[in-house]
Amino acid sequence: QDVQTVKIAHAGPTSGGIAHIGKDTENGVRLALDELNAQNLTIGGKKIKFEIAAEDDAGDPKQATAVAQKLCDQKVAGVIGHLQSGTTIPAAGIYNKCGIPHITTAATNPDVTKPGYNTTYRLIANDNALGAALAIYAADALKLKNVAVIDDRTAYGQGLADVFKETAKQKGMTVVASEFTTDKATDFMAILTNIRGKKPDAIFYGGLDSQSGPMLRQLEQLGLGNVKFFSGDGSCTEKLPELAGKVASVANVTCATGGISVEKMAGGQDWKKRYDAKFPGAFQIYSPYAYDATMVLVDAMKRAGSVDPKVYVPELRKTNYKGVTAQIQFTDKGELTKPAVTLNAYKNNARTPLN
Amino acid sequence: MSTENTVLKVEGVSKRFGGLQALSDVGITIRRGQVYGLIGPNGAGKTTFFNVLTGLYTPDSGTFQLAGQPYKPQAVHQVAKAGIARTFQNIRLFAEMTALENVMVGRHVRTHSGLFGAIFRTSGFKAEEDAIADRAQQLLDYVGIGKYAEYKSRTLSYGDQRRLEIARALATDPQLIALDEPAAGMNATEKVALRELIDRIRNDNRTILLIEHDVKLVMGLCDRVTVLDYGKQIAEGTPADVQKNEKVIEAYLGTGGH
Amino acid sequence: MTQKNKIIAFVLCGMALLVLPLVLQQFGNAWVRIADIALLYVMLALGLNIVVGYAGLLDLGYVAFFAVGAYLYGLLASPHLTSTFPAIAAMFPNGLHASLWLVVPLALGLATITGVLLGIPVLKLRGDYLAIVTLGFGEIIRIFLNNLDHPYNITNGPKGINQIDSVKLFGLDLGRPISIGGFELASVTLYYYLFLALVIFTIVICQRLQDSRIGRAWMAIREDEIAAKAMGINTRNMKLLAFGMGASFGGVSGSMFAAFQGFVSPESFSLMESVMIVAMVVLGGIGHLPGVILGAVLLAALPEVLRYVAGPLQAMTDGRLDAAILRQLLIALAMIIVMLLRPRGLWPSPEHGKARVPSGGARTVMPPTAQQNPPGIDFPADALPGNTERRQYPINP
Amino acid sequence: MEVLLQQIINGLVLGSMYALIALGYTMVYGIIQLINFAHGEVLMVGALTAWSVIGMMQTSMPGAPGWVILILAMLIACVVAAALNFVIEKVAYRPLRNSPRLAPLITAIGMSILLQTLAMIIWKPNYKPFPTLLPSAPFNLYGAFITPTQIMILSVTAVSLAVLMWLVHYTKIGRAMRATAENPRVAGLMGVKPDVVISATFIIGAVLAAIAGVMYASNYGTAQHTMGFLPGLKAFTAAVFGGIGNLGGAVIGGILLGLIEAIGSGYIGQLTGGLLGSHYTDIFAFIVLIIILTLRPSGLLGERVADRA
Amino acid sequence: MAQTLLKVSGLQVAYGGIQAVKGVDFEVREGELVSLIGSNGAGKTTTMKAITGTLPLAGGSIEYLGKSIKGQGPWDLVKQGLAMVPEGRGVFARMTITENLQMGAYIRNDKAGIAADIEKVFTIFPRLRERKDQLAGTMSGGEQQMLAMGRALMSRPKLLLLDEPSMGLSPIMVDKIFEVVQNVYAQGVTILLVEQNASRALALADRGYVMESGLISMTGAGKDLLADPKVRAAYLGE
Ligand SMILES: Nc1ncnc2c1ncn2[C@@H]1O[C@H](COP(=O)(O)OP(=O)(O)OP(=O)(O)O)[C@@H](O)[C@H]1O
Ligand SMILES: Nc1ncnc2c1ncn2[C@@H]1O[C@H](COP(=O)(O)OP(=O)(O)OP(=O)(O)O)[C@@H](O)[C@H]1O
Ligand SMILES: CC(C)C[C@H](N)C(=O)O
Ligand SMILES: [Mg+2]
Ligand SMILES: [Mg+2]
Repeated sequence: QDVQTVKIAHAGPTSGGIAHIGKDTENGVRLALDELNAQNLTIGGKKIKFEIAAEDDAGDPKQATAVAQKLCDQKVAGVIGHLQSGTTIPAAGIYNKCGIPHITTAATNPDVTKPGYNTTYRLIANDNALGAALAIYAADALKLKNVAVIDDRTAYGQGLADVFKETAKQKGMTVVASEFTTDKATDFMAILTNIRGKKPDAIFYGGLDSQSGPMLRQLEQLGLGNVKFFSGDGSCTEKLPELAGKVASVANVTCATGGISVEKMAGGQDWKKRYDAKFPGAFQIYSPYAYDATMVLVDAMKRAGSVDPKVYVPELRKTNYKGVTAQIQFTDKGELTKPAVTLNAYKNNARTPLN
Repeated sequence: MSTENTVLKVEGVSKRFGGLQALSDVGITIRRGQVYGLIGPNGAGKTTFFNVLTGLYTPDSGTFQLAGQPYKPQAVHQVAKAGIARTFQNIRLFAEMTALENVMVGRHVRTHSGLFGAIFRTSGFKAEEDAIADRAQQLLDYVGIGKYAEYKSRTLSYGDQRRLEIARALATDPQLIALDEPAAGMNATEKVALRELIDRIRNDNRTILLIEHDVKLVMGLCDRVTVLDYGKQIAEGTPADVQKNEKVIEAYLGTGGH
Repeated sequence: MTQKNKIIAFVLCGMALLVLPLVLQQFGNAWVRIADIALLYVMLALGLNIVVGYAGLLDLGYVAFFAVGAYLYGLLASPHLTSTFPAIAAMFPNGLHASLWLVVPLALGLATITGVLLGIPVLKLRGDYLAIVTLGFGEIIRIFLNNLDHPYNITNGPKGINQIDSVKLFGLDLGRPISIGGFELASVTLYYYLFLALVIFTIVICQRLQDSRIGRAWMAIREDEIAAKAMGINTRNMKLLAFGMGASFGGVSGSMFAAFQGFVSPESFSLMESVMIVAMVVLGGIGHLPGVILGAVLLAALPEVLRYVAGPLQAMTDGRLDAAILRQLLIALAMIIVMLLRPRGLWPSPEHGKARVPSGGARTVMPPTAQQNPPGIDFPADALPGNTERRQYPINP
Repeated sequence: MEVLLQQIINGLVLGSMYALIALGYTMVYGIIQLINFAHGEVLMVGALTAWSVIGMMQTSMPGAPGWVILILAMLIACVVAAALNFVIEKVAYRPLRNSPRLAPLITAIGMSILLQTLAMIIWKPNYKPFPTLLPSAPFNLYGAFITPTQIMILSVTAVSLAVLMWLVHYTKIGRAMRATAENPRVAGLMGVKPDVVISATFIIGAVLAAIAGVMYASNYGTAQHTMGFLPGLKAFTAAVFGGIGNLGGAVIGGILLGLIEAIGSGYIGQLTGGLLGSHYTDIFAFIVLIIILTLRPSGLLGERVADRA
Repeated sequence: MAQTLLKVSGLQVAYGGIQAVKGVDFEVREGELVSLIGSNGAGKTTTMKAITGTLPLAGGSIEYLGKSIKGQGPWDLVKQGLAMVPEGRGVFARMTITENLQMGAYIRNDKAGIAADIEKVFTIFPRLRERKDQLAGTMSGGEQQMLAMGRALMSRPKLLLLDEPSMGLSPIMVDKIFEVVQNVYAQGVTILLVEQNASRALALADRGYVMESGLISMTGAGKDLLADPKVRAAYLGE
């Protein structure tokens, strides 16, 4: 029996400012492939050995398309990526042309699935779900009235913030201030000072933990230690308290992640242990999704009995897979059917799911 | 000589740098075909006068007439267009361009082809380009450095750089050509050659304004001379008269006997 | 080289360029795509070369013109405007699908105007003051693109504009592969030929400008602005012209980029892009067309080519360095080493003067390239004979 | 009112750090006319070195007072940054002293990428929380808050500037620097060794950058391999703003830029009736820059170069 | 015979492979004034630069105070009493006149002595005193030349190299400069003078050398050279 080598790609920024998040998802894919290889799978009568093709898109749309083209040429069996909406959208078109499926585990902009390609899938809730859930919680459960919104002017942060704003307004809250920063900024004093002047009950931030961490700390410096803080998955990491210097206001944070949190899942704790054993200190946010995405691809291959995208893509659409992150099923646009959203808080500087 | 023959008439020029009155109420009149000398001690304001005349410095006061037409020495490039060309005390050539190209740049004000001509290589453009190159080469030959046409100007020797500056200035078809210390750094023999060149330019019916410290050269070449000291005109007249002027001897010539 | 040899070399070169994508295609479309992008950068570098190389104005915001062209095409050939503005949708019930023949001239015009507008406030500035203002200008454009989704959604903000039409030329959709007699020409290959044509067009224009009254005026300004003025050159207009011409190529290149990618977002127009374009010009050989082209091809293609090389190299480090890091290291080292070895660029302009042959004994020859100086001693580039006192920026701490 | 006061404090603190970085930029520029693109990366290396040192000290000598750790870390960061900048100059800029002006600019860009990549290898790409070593409780100043760290930043800047001004204007080495800046060859004839002076300039610049880096990281609480780029860019802007090559100008430029950013992001909204917001802060800053340079083409304090024709 | 201060033998200097100086021999003895004349581009400045260690030698050797200067930069040589007024003045344009003079005394540490020497320079060139706080860059060509001379004197040199000190000066200033040269010489400073004003330079000189396209073509006592018909034809315009 001969062994067939199958390449599964990871594409994301492994250099530049958010290289750490890109590395994290890459690790997720690596973990999955290692485990799969240990299982000695047979697909379509052949023994399969998986290999990773890891590509860096540097978060740059231009490079992302080059990567996509390269992966098409290489005839990889599937792609996990890309990481950001800005890179995923242009790359999706290229994958679609050459018929290779890709699953993004992080790009949360609703537009990603808008063209309705049968090769594009998303393994997490999109911004619409996350933003809305947070706003509803703020209004209904916490009965907050005035909220200030900050976003980082990325496709992700802005999309999330817009949805939050919209839902908040529908829920009768008042957006007292809209402020903006960038995904490279570290100084938020000026905008926070503005916000302080508006005396909000809560602040919503659309962006990553690399910003929300220092932001929490600076809130404290400005005497805003008692304002509630909301944010999306990009900030909802285990690193957040550390990045915030473990200031008291970490306790004010409520943040949403897609899916159920790793800890709450049946295999979650165990999965995290396996990850940490292999990649100590590297865990950020999306690796469980990348892990699941890999599994979902392989699951489809198994069901189709083929590693040829043309053959297994139809099966991908029919996925019903119990992953670490959720029970995964896709809509005909490639979105999750039941994008679960978990709200989290931080207790003693550890992320804990609410309710 | 009639007033129509006046090429340059400048009156009442003053220029101040902070606390220093570099020029006060200077006026000169130059007639066509003259070599007019501007001399004076170091720091007297000669170069400053050139700079004002050619628009590089804005004067505090003064009226300017070139060939009977008033002109405002404000936009430097318009002064060149109006017909004054100059050389610089510290040579300012286009170092990375060839000698020929340097002179061709000098033709800029007298030529017109634009973007369209350049891109589509119209026949007019080509004709003009040829004319520019021909004229430039002629001028190089004229000042005696024709054989260096293709050399980058920075590779020329000092004396040849001075000549190239003169050729470049001539290329603008000036009414008046102003030379700032063209003989500086030349030995006596080289100065003789320079003197021949300036003479030739004059004989080709051009007007020259000359700053120079070499008294022999000035006295031998100039028709009239103005002497500046501390920004003031202390004497004006023929070289012979000026040379005898007590004030000039004291401030400029020295008693060393020249 | 004789005239005849030159022509032969030229023809061979042309043939090679025409066949290139067909060969590359065999190794994968990714290679052709790399070539396409490289061609776009060649256009950009050639445009910037007019400003930096000819006129000597250091422009660190050049990518702005690229952005202007890209967004213009993006807006006029995508559903974005029709889906956000009902009025526009009403006017164009079939959606906006502006043709290439409209967009390219528009991009050219708009970029030129932008270039001139940028030129106006910076005319008086010299050297690196100019650099920082142009840098600021580039950022201003990017920030506007990133934020003009509010109050009216013009640029769609950080999300960028998607679903941009591919180029359609004489009824041919470059976005789709065509097959001629069973031989398939991939979409990227079709674009290659379009870009190649544009690049050749650009080269011709640059070459012709360079050898004209205008080109000489630019270079005179670069060498000595005061002397240039004294020669009657209207330096203001000439600088504006340089900005405008440079920008126009940027604009056209940008519109092609939008069509090619099908997606534009502000991230593609960051400051680092501008910096890299400057690097292309300088690394190749500033002011010298073949050099600039080489620089652009090299810096545009190198990172992508390294993708293929980095893997094996990585294996040699036992996988300790990952491919992305290795790639960046190599790019950085390449920039440093090339400059150290060839400070005037990889393919600098030849000294157009023939070497000075000592004549008449008394004259000595100046070296063709940078003067050699003793170790450790610095001669400012302008410390030339007869040109002693000209440093542009004396310190004044 | 307290908002304005707070914004002024924010602006001053940010501006002080820009000023420190800009000083290094401007000195290097003044002496070899190089836009040192890698200057921001020196800052980053300084900050990350300090981060490592702090981490090590906190585990090896628990209970040591914060300020002791901070000072030690800062010292080590300065040494590392100085050594680094010294080497960079020697390797990447010195061989190009007689080359066309833009050649070292390209090696500087290469250096910047190289340093970022190396830092990513050494320190991993993730963001690091930078510990607050000074007491974090802010003081209340008429309703505005200022932390001990911020007070430290303001005072360190003031002291650094004073020392530097004195050094450049009233010491022999300062005069040598100015002379070398103008004409290294002639300075050599006076007995000045230009290489030494240039190295000294890079070292001083690096020390200032490292100080700024450590303060930047401890004030905003985070550090990462890309952290140097933006402040570096802003500081370069500030240096030009003030008149490049001019020390006082760099400081004024830096502080003004900080203030413009803080007050700009605070008030653009109000100024434009809510049309524009804090996302236009940079535009605002650049437009102020363009206006000022249009009025004063050599920056605020830059004297018009006496260009004698 | 006085001790040899400077000995140049077989000196060759090249700019990027092209020789500007092609094997020059000459010497300057302690207490002498030696003039070096030659037409534009003959290689005089190049020779001077080689002596101060600013240009590398392509061949030959230079000995100063009996030691080879090989491997020494100008900064080392100044300390040993070698000073030069460079061609084209080379004043520090953005420094004041006083600061320029202080730069001249860079290698010295005696504050009082420096101040006294500055006064001396001011006495020689009163124009400099008038402008002592003006930036040197805004001074006229001639004023800058005076400053450059004064600055070189500030290091109290043993051997002073002057590269065309009279270039661009008014007649009265030329007199002045030559007077100063003579004074300095009289005070025992050894001088190597490069000049285009050959008649005056040779008149002052103990000995002279004539340089032609990178080679020494003639040498002799100043007076003899001045009388030589070839010199008169080539350099004195006769
Ligand atoms: N831009 C300026 N700023 C301040 N002072 C200046 C400026 N330009 C010239 N000066 C001063 O004006 C005076 C006249 O200078 P100018 O250069 O005109 O003299 P000059 O007659 O040409 O002297 P030289 O024969 O030495 O060249 C000098 O004292 C000089 O210092
Ligand atoms: N930096 C340089 N690079 C290349 N060639 C040079 C350089 N400096 C001088 N030369 C050449 O070397 C030769 C000798 O020049 P040098 O300056 O020594 O002459 P000089 O005798 O001092 O002439 P002058 O009387 O004009 O000052 C000249 O041909 C000159 O063009
Ligand atoms: C890495 C993530 C923050 C990416 C983000 N969710 C996006 O859509 O761009
Ligand atoms: Mg003068
Ligand atoms: Mg000389």
